[in-house]
Amino acid sequence: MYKTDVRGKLIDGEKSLSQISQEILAPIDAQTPKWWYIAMGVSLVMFAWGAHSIYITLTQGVGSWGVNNTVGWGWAIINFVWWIGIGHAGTAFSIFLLILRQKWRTAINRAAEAMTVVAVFCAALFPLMHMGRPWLFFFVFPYPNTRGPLWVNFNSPLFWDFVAISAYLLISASFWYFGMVPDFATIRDTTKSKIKKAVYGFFAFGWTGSSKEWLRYEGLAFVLGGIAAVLVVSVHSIVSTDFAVSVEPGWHTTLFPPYFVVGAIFSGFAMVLTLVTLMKKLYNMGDFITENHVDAVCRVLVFISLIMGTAYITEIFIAWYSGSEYEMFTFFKNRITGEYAIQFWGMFIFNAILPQLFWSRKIRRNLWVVFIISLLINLGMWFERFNIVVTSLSKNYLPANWADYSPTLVEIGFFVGTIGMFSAGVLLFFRYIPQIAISEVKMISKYNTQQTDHLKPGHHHDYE
Amino acid sequence: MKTYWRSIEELANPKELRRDEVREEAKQKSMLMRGDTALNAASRRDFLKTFGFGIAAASIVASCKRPVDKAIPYLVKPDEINPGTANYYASSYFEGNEYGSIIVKVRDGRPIKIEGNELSSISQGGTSARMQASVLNLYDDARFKGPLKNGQEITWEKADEEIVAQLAALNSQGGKVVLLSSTVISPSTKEIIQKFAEKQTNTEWIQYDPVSASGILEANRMSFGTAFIPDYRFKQAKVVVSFGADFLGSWLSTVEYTKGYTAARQLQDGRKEMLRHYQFESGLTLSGSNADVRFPIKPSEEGAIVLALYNAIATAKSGQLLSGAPSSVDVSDLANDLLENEKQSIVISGSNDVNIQLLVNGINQLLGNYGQTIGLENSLMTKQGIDGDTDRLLSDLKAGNVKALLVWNANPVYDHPKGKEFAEAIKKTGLSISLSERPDETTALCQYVLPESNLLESWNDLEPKAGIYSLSQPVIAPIFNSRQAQATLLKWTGADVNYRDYIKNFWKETQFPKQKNTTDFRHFWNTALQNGVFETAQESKLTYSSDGISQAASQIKGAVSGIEVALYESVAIGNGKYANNPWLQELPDPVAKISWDNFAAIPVAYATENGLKNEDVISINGIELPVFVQPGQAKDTISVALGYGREIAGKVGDQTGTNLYPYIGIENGTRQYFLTSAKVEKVAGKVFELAISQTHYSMEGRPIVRETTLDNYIKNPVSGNELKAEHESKSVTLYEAPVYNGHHWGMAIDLNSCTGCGNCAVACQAENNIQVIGKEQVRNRRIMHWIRIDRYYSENPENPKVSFQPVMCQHCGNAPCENVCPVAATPHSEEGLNQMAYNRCVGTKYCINNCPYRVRRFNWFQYVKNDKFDFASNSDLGRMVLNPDVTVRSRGVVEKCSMCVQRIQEKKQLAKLEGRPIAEGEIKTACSQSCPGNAIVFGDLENPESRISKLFKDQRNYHLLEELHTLPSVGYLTKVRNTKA
Amino acid sequence: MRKSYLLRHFFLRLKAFIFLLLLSLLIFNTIPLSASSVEDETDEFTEDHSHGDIQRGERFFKGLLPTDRKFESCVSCHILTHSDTLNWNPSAMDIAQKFKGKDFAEFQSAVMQPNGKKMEASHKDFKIEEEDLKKVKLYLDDLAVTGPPSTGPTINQIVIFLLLGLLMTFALLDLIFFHKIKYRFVTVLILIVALVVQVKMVADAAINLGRSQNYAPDQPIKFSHKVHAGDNQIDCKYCHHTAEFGKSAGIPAMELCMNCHVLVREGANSGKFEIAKVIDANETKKPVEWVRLHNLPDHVFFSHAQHVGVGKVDCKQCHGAVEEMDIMKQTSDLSMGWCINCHRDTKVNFKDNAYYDNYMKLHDELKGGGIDTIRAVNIGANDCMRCHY
Amino acid sequence: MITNKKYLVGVFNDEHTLIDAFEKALQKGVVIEEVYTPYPIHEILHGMKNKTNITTAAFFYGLFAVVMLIGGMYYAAVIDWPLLFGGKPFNTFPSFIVVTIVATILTITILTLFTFSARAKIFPGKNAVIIDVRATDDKFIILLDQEKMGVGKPEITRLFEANGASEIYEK
Repeated sequence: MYKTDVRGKLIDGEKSLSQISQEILAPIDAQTPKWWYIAMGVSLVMFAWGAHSIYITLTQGVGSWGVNNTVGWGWAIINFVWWIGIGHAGTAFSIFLLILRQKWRTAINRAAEAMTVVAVFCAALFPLMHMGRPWLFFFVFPYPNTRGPLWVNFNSPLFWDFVAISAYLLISASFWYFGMVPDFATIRDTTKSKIKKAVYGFFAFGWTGSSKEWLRYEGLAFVLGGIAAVLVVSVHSIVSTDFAVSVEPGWHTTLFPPYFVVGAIFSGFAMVLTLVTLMKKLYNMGDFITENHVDAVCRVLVFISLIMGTAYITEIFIAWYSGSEYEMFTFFKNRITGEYAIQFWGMFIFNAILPQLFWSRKIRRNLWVVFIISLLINLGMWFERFNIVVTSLSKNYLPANWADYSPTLVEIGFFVGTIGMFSAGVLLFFRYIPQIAISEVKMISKYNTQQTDHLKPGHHHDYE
Repeated sequence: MKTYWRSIEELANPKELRRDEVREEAKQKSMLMRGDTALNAASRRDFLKTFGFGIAAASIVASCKRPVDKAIPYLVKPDEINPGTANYYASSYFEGNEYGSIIVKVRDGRPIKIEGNELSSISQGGTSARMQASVLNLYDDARFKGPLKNGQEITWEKADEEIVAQLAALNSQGGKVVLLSSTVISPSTKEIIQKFAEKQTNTEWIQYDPVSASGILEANRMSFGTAFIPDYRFKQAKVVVSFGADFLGSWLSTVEYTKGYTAARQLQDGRKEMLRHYQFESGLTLSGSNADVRFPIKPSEEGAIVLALYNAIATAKSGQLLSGAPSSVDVSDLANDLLENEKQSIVISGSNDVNIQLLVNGINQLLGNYGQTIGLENSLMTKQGIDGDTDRLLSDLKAGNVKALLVWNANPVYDHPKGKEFAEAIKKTGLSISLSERPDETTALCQYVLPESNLLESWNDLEPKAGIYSLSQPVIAPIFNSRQAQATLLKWTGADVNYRDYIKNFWKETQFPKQKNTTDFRHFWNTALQNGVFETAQESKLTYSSDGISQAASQIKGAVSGIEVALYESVAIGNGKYANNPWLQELPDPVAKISWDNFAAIPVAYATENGLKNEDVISINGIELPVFVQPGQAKDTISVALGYGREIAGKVGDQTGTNLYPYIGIENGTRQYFLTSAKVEKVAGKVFELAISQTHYSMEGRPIVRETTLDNYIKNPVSGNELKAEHESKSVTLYEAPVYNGHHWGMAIDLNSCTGCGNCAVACQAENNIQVIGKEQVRNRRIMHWIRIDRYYSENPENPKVSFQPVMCQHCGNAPCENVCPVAATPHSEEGLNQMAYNRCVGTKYCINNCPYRVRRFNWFQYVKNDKFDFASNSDLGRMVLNPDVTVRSRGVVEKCSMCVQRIQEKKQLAKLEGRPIAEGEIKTACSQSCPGNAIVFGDLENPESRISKLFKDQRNYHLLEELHTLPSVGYLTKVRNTKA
Repeated sequence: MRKSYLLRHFFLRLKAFIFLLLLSLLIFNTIPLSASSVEDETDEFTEDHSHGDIQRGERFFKGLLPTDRKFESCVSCHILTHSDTLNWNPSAMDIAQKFKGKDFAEFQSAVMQPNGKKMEASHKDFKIEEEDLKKVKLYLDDLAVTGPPSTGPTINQIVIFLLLGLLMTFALLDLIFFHKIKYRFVTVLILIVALVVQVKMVADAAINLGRSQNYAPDQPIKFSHKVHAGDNQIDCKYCHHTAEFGKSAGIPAMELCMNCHVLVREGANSGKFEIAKVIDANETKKPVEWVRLHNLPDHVFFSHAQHVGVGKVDCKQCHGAVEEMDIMKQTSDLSMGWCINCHRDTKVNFKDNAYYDNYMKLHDELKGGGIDTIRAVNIGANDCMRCHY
Repeated sequence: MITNKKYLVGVFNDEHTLIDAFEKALQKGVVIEEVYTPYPIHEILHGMKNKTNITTAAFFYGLFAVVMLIGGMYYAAVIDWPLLFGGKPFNTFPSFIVVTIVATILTITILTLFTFSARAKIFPGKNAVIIDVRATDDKFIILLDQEKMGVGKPEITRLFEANGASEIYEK
């Protein structure tokens, strides 16, 4: 059971259930603020650059990127893994904290899940555009055909990846959506606008809140939660097999699946922290997302950061311990030192050392510092992927093939475009969808008072 | 995928149809260029047509209907031509002073591939990269489309009429006519020229070679009384000493020398002896990188070293010592080695200095090499130009003594050191006629251009070495309105005979009596034509005299201080005649691995001292050149390739690199291919991008090229390859070894025989429709060559050991690339091939990443029919060289070596039709067929009797990156160096 | 109130939209056909005849003149579309092309003095005024230039597809907003059915992309395989003689046709008209431009030698009952699956061909009784690189 | 006060009063038609005695998916068209497991969603039958069918009022 005296209050201010609805729905009912338009404009400009880059990629070919016959994967795959990692936060929040019965997740999980869906969309764009002939992407799908039929290669990690990503996208989207159905019903029933009533009413799928519905809803949540827990582990493990199954030095390691999963959760939590600080400040959700929430996420980050540091050191140790000259070269001459050392140390400092600052309660409570560190962790995680993808490829077995890689404007534009897409998606989420799961917050509002009497009626203002 | 022929009409009757089409295309283009008024008038209707077509196309797309393909049969089908079946014709290649006997593959009327003719004792089935690429010259849009007068089209009849009239007028006045040609080795042509000279009484014929062998010719004239180039028999030599002669890369008859050299160095089938090769040179050449002992020297030091060697040998033979400048190198070991191998050594020099060549002759005479390893009978004829002749011609031209100048196959304006003076002089000459196939700097100044046909469109007979004859026959009718120069000269002499009949007659009179096999001339002629070669025994009565040798020694100058610039012919571009050939431009230099430019190769130490790095720009005597830091470059020297910086060559060759010909010095009447006391400065802040396709030099201590020395090899044949046993003992697998039912194709590459010349890369390019991608993309490390030659340096960067290793798809039994393809585009075949189904590929590039050898290539762009890649495959004409048996890959798919599966399929089918097993050596891949070093052997590993199975059992055999347990079907035989212990 | 207004408005818009849609399709479909007539407006026939003459000729040809005739109108035999191979008579277009450059006298003699049995039978008792015939000639000359009349646009798949899309949109809107239809399952059913039909249409279209089973284009000559291979029993490989050793089966050279047609100048079906084209081609040295039927994609390498020469596959197995085809058509769909599945079934004559001596392991298995037959697939016939390289 | 209205509606302000009233009503033998709450309350779900087998269904969906997926992959890779990849055997079972896990999850999700949709009648386009709009906001509603309440209306009204119902009305 949740112990308020340990973790602090989950909702600040003494709020009635109705107030909870009103305050959470305030951004939807209110006028769109000016900054929203500005932010949306900036996002769309970024997105337009990305769209232009995609246009160039589609019309001219992947040759417009900086990748070459030695470094076949570049920014696109780095960004793919990075976005997928960020996407992990939603699922991890909802599922792990659900399983661990962490009540504080309720204020954050909606945002985290929304982030997941948008991030996975961004992520999925990369492997698609990265294909030489993206219009034939459906070849990856094992459908009956008139070629014999010719099936696909079930051994290929990319095929696993394809299945995993599509499953992930579908499952996280439905998980997110079904979580919102009762909230949509709340909007339908509280709003005064007819259009909103009709639109949100449609999306509420006829929800009334009857016990029959809640019963099955709980059942569904149980099933989805249970299987999504597997997904949290499986998706990034599978993404890691893209590397781990290959023969490249620096890729071919059994550490990758757990390392990737933890790394994904790490970057996801960092991105959640970024978003949550924004929500807190921009939308005055401070009462629902209290300092205690931020604190809890920071504590988790400290823990994961230690795992990350361990993973980095393990990798290096194993490279030495294996005695393989190719592995040793990759780690000692091409990562720790060498022309990509900046990326390596960027990764190491931002991911393994910087988060250790969160041991200090003072820092955990300073929203600005938390915000900046959360951004730096995401940068560090990007460096990690760069480190894995590029260093291994650029200098592998035969030195005659060694080649450098640097991105072109098209690749950079594509990445910026997905950031624009992500922020536009998040902005739409802020504007049109309840940022916090209303029914869940209402449910935990009873834990908000001293736990000794938490089953007694809480006192609240009368409904006017 | 791309269409490679547009319809079966080409298939059925390509010659005529294509020729007409191409003529039409050319006509349209020239009309467009001149802004023809008729064309303008027609523009409205054209607009309507285009408009109508646009809508029709839209409607086709909308209704998803396929365009209708036509199938047009022959009217009368020639017996020998069956659609879809290739015909092979023997012919000969002689371009840019390089000779090779070739077989031309003609598919549906189009020559598409050149292979080596195994019947020739000269090229012995080998080719050079330039011979392989020459087929593309045929389909070069830059070629002249018809005769021109002052740049205007003219008919042949009119041109002939005008010229004959002018010549007749000159003849009556006794005006001097000069025929300036490159070396002519055609006996019948020589006779025609003689006949022409008989008619045109005051005619002088001058042969001119841009990079001449004047020094050797003059020296031999002094030593033997005749100007000739002797027959170097590398196969019989035990020791070879080369002073700056890149006999494997560019010196005289490279294919022949490579054949002999590698034969004398190969250690297969238990052979335990091997030629030892010493090389003195400034820049690191192909020969130098294959040498066992290499001395980096300045070009000016060479004479003194040769003299020292002469004296060292003369001392031992108690001969007369010569006095001269002192040597900077101790040659006593070398002299001892030579003395131990008397009559079994060859000493050569690439210098054009008559004095040095005289001393070299003296050394060879002292060692008794003449008549043994250096033959005097079958002298090499491919370079006849004497430098003094052209200088005399220039002064004659300037003085106005020459009334008419006929330029045939020569481009002095570009490649003569006094090119500019030539240009001025030609402009002033009363009658200037060019008989050139393609536009160049000289044709641009001639009044008449009477285009010659390509060698694949021409008849010819050749005598590359005395007594060794070969024939050329046309394999396609002239694509453009061209005529052979011989036919033109015949016409002007008034002879009413076509050149084919002339040759036939000539052979009936001269060659037919030389043989006793047949009494039927028709039979003789047909056999000669079918074989391509006709060889007769020669005798020589030449004797050596040491005249002039002591004077030569006294004229040898010592080394000069200051930086010297060595000028050399590059392996790919040669003297620059075919600078417009994109295959050659894209072929990386075997040593520097740079394509598309010439550059200043500077020593490593010099670079560190002066803060220079690759792609910086330096100015040498005012010429700005990009820098390339070349390990092995001799101290105080810089090497720059000739043959670049063409101004009028075509869209590919124009302005590629810098022309260094004008900087060639003339000394003692011969051109010296180096500059002394050069002024070198760094051009600050300037960067010139170079298309370097291999940027890392070192093997990083990895067992990639495994090597040993001969001594160690004799003691222990496994020497250098000890790792293999270790790797095999450690190879543990969960899976059963792959099982092959019928065939298992494999390839063995003898690293001892591979000289790194790059012939295989171009042969593969021609066979497999590999696209040219241009400088920028090569620089982006996206070169498409399916077979690349990795070059590694080891030991001292000032004079490194060099290793070459051809790497293509290894067709691994446990291929890492196959596992990771999601769409099953690259599974393993039942015959052990790693297959690549282009049409299934979606382009994830995962296979590229997971190939430890990085032999997979990606089509980053649409390289065919794309104006951004305006090389060979952007015009219908250029695309005619494509092999119809190989898919032209579209954008976004991965491609790689297929072990020429189309050839395997063809021969298998033939064997099945004939109901017999495949014969040993019947299937040859493009790279193995024409390898001048016989380094590549292809065959069936399932057949225990096959050559390749034996080579795989050789103790030198190893696989690249064995430790990864990829089980390659390609094996390498360790490299053995013959360094003295 | 508002709801029904919206609905009505929507329907009004819908009607207008569908109308515009159909109109645009109509225009789109007619343009390409008229374009061909724009393109070739040459100026060679402007002098001594009027547009009215041509019209009169056309009406005569089509039998629209109210004159007494004892014979059929021209068009009843010589149809107007470019060619129709089921009708053995030359089409109007064919005739027009043939007599385009020739003068009237030649035309007249051809029509009035029939040459050959077939023509005699049909042109018997022709009594046509010279004036009329002249106008017919004018009309035909005009036809040769302007091309055959355009056929009306056909309602194609796209319209059905778009209509289904509209239906679905409406059903969805009704489901969300209007609730006009009482029984919800009707809307849902409409949605599902429309979706399924659309998916099926897309899938079929996708599979058929690049396929052309039953492709039977008009050929420049009404060549009948039935007459040659069926009635006259000519062996396939007489004409397609490279089939056994070449990659392609080969289309006979015109010279080969003349082996027989130097004598056979008149056929039972088409009389002299079609055979004359072969003879003409030989005389004018312009080979006939046949329309190619079997078009494999460029990345597929098929060899007749392997199948006919080595495998002894009967031509009919792939090309169907050619001897019954007046109009040649593509019988098999030539899909990859078609090849693959045949390879799976086809037995290999393993023992009699010495080439297969290489396959020691399989021979041992055969002897040992481990397997009883070798099929093409067992010796790698389904490897990618057998056909794709 | 006899009306022809079908339902009796009790409105409560919070979870605790609702549970009290609900449990007491059940003890009295009142037949409760339905309870509408803004969030799930376990006492109510338990007390309504409805049962859901959605979890069991999900299990069988999973079982079905596993069998179909492994069977399908085995058929495609081993029986229908075995292709050689990198020297591996045709039956690369460990590879199949990876795909099976993920695709099973996907199958379960989709089928369970449909089951939920069908059983709970929550689907796009459904018109909500709303008893009291506040039920999704802050009120807790007990709905009784006047004809089948089992206990008299006055008694129930009293019971509800006594246990903190803020409002009782008929509908």
